[in-house]
Amino acid sequence: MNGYVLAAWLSCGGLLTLYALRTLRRERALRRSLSPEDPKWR
Amino acid sequence: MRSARVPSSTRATRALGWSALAALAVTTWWGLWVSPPDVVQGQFVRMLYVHPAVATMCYAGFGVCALASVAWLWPRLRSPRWDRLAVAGAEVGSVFCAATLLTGSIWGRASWGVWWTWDARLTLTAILFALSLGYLALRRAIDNPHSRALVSSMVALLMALTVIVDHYATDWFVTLHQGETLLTPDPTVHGWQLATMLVSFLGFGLLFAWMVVHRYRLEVLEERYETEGFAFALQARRAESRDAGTSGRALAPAVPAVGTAAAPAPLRAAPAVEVPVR
Amino acid sequence: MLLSVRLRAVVALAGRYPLLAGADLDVRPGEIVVLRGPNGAGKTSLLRVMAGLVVVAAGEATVLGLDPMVDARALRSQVGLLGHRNGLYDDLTAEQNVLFAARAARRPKQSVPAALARLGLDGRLVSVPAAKLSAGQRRRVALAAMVVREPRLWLLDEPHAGLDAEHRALLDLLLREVAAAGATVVLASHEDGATEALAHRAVTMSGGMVAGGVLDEPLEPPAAKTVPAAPTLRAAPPEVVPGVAEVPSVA
Amino acid sequence: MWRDAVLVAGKDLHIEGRAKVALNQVGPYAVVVLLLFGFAFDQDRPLLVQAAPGLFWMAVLFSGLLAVQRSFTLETADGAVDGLRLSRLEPAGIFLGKAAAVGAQLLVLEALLAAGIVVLFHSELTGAALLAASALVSTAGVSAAGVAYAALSMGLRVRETLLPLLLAPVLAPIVLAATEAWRVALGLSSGDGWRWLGLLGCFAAIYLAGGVLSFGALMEET
Repeated sequence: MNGYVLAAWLSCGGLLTLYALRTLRRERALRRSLSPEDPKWR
Repeated sequence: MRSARVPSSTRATRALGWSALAALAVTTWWGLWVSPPDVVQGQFVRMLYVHPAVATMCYAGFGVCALASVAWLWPRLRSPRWDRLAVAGAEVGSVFCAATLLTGSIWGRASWGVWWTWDARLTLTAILFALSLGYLALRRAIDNPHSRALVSSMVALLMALTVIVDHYATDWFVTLHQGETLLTPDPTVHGWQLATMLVSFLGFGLLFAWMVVHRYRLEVLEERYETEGFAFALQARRAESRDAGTSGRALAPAVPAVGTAAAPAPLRAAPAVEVPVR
Repeated sequence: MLLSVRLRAVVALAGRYPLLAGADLDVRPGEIVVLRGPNGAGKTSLLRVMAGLVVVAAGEATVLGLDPMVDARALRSQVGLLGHRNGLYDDLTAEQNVLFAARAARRPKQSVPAALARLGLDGRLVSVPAAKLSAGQRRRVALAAMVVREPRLWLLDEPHAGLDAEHRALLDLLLREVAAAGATVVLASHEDGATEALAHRAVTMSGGMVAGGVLDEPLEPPAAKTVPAAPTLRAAPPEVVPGVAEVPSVA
Repeated sequence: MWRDAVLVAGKDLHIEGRAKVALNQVGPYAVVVLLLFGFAFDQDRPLLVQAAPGLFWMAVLFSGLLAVQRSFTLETADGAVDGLRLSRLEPAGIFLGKAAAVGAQLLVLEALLAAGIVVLFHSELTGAALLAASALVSTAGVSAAGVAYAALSMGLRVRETLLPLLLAPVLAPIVLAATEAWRVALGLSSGDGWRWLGLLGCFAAIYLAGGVLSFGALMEET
């Protein structure tokens, strides 16, 4: 396994995971502070 | 490689999330272990399973943003949906753009020995990344939802035009980047490598879709947060005038239904407690 | 006679903060209305909504027979707005500022000297760069720029601020003359004294809402109704007096 | 529309004539930027000659940013923007007027900077036709994009820092193409300079058309 290959995969995977988690965290934070009305995804 | 559990409320996005994870797992497994090293590039070929897919998703993101902006600008089609889709596409696109630059420069370091080359395709992606940062910064700077949507859709169109013209400009620029390996008529990639590459496109494509859906939903929630916050602020403002006790006649303020929100639901603890991280 | 301004439950936003939280107001052509109220009551926002510069988030607004949200550009060219700031170019002289305002409003250049004289700006003052003028003089140059544009709706935010007694009288005379000529004047002001004598009607604003703004006159008066005499200079037209009486003195 | 453009351009240039900001501040600033570039390359003559077009256009980009910011502080300083919004001037006319004023000032600066690179970087100005043509077209592009984005960020809270961030990537292709065209003109690189001029024309057309169509909305209060 080559160092560069690992670096590329890890950095790319890490970046995307971080962004996904950030979006989910913000979504959960918003949903908790809104009233419990069922969200209709238009 | 991705341990994120994918909680989401509706069945469809959960399915989308899990299938994205599955496809990416297969891509990782095939890409790193199963497929043979390339006769020319040796181990570096494994980056082939990340970089092109991520780059394609980057352009897909800005494509979604440009199309949604056109739809928003079209008088008949205008609706907040397009604006939310535009920002979702742009933000996810800029993340993939960052990933593209990252993997691209690592690949450059590996095969050409230098982190950054003034290669046509890299310059174009860098300009696109800078434009997207400008777009996102601009959206954060404008409060009024209507003019924010209007201004950002115009900027998005300008971005798309600039990218298209850049594309031809960079063709005359000396390019070290080897041509489209996959789309060329006789692909120089075959067997395991081709299979892994296709799976990588599938995996990152599903991930891209999943991210856009969630980012879109985040925008919907944010808008509802704004509307509820507004109703809260409206009541506070009205109380201000009643406390001042200025008017002889009782003011009969019919609470106007503002924008899309139905009558604002009863508010629990002051929403300001959980200010969303912008 | 048609109302020149009719606002019903108008809501205007600055981001999420409601500048106006349901304002109602009626103004008739030829009438001078003064808006009173504490800072932050929404007076400036109300003027800007009537000028078609601020988005009406909710409620109905009809100004000079036009809807500010639909035909804003047509409305704006008939409106004159004097905000807290004068809107002058510091490097241009008083005359050049007014000249630019005239040509921008497609008015003849010849009306510029008359407008300047009307505000007591003549002789040396005319060719002094705006930057070197005093606050009162700048105010008068801004007013001259408005005179030269001949708007049908005059919106003034604290017009008397910075003017000495002599020029306040000049301003009052100007506003009365303009109102008598059929234009509509709405001004926001803190000084009760100055505007007491001038205004036909006073309304109070607080918390983004207006008290006593609504006239019981329907928007479309039946044709048979005779056109009420144009409000004479000082004597408040009889049917308006009850409105004024209703407004309690501001604590 | 054209009459409005002439009126607005006349007004801006008149103010510039009286205040002389471009001449007294932006001009010297641009020359200092050139000097700094010179120091950065510490008298490595052949490299300086090679880099002269690029440095020239970077200096133009920076001074263009300043000229555009100056052009809109005129309007926002005392709230003259409301006057423009309430006037009968067509937004497209205002846009073309302001762009023309900024463009004129930039052309004067470019002449100054051209003298600068001849003196400081010892480059001889050959191929004058291509030089002038590409300078003219790229100045149109820079001022069009500059004025459009400045109007867009006029009402915003963070406009001083947002404008450069928004404008730099938009102007990057213009600076790139102009540099290439100048390198060909100065004989520093082979290739067809006129094709770069075509590309410059493309960008200038996009930004001018974009500005004319969208300026009404851009001037609205955000």
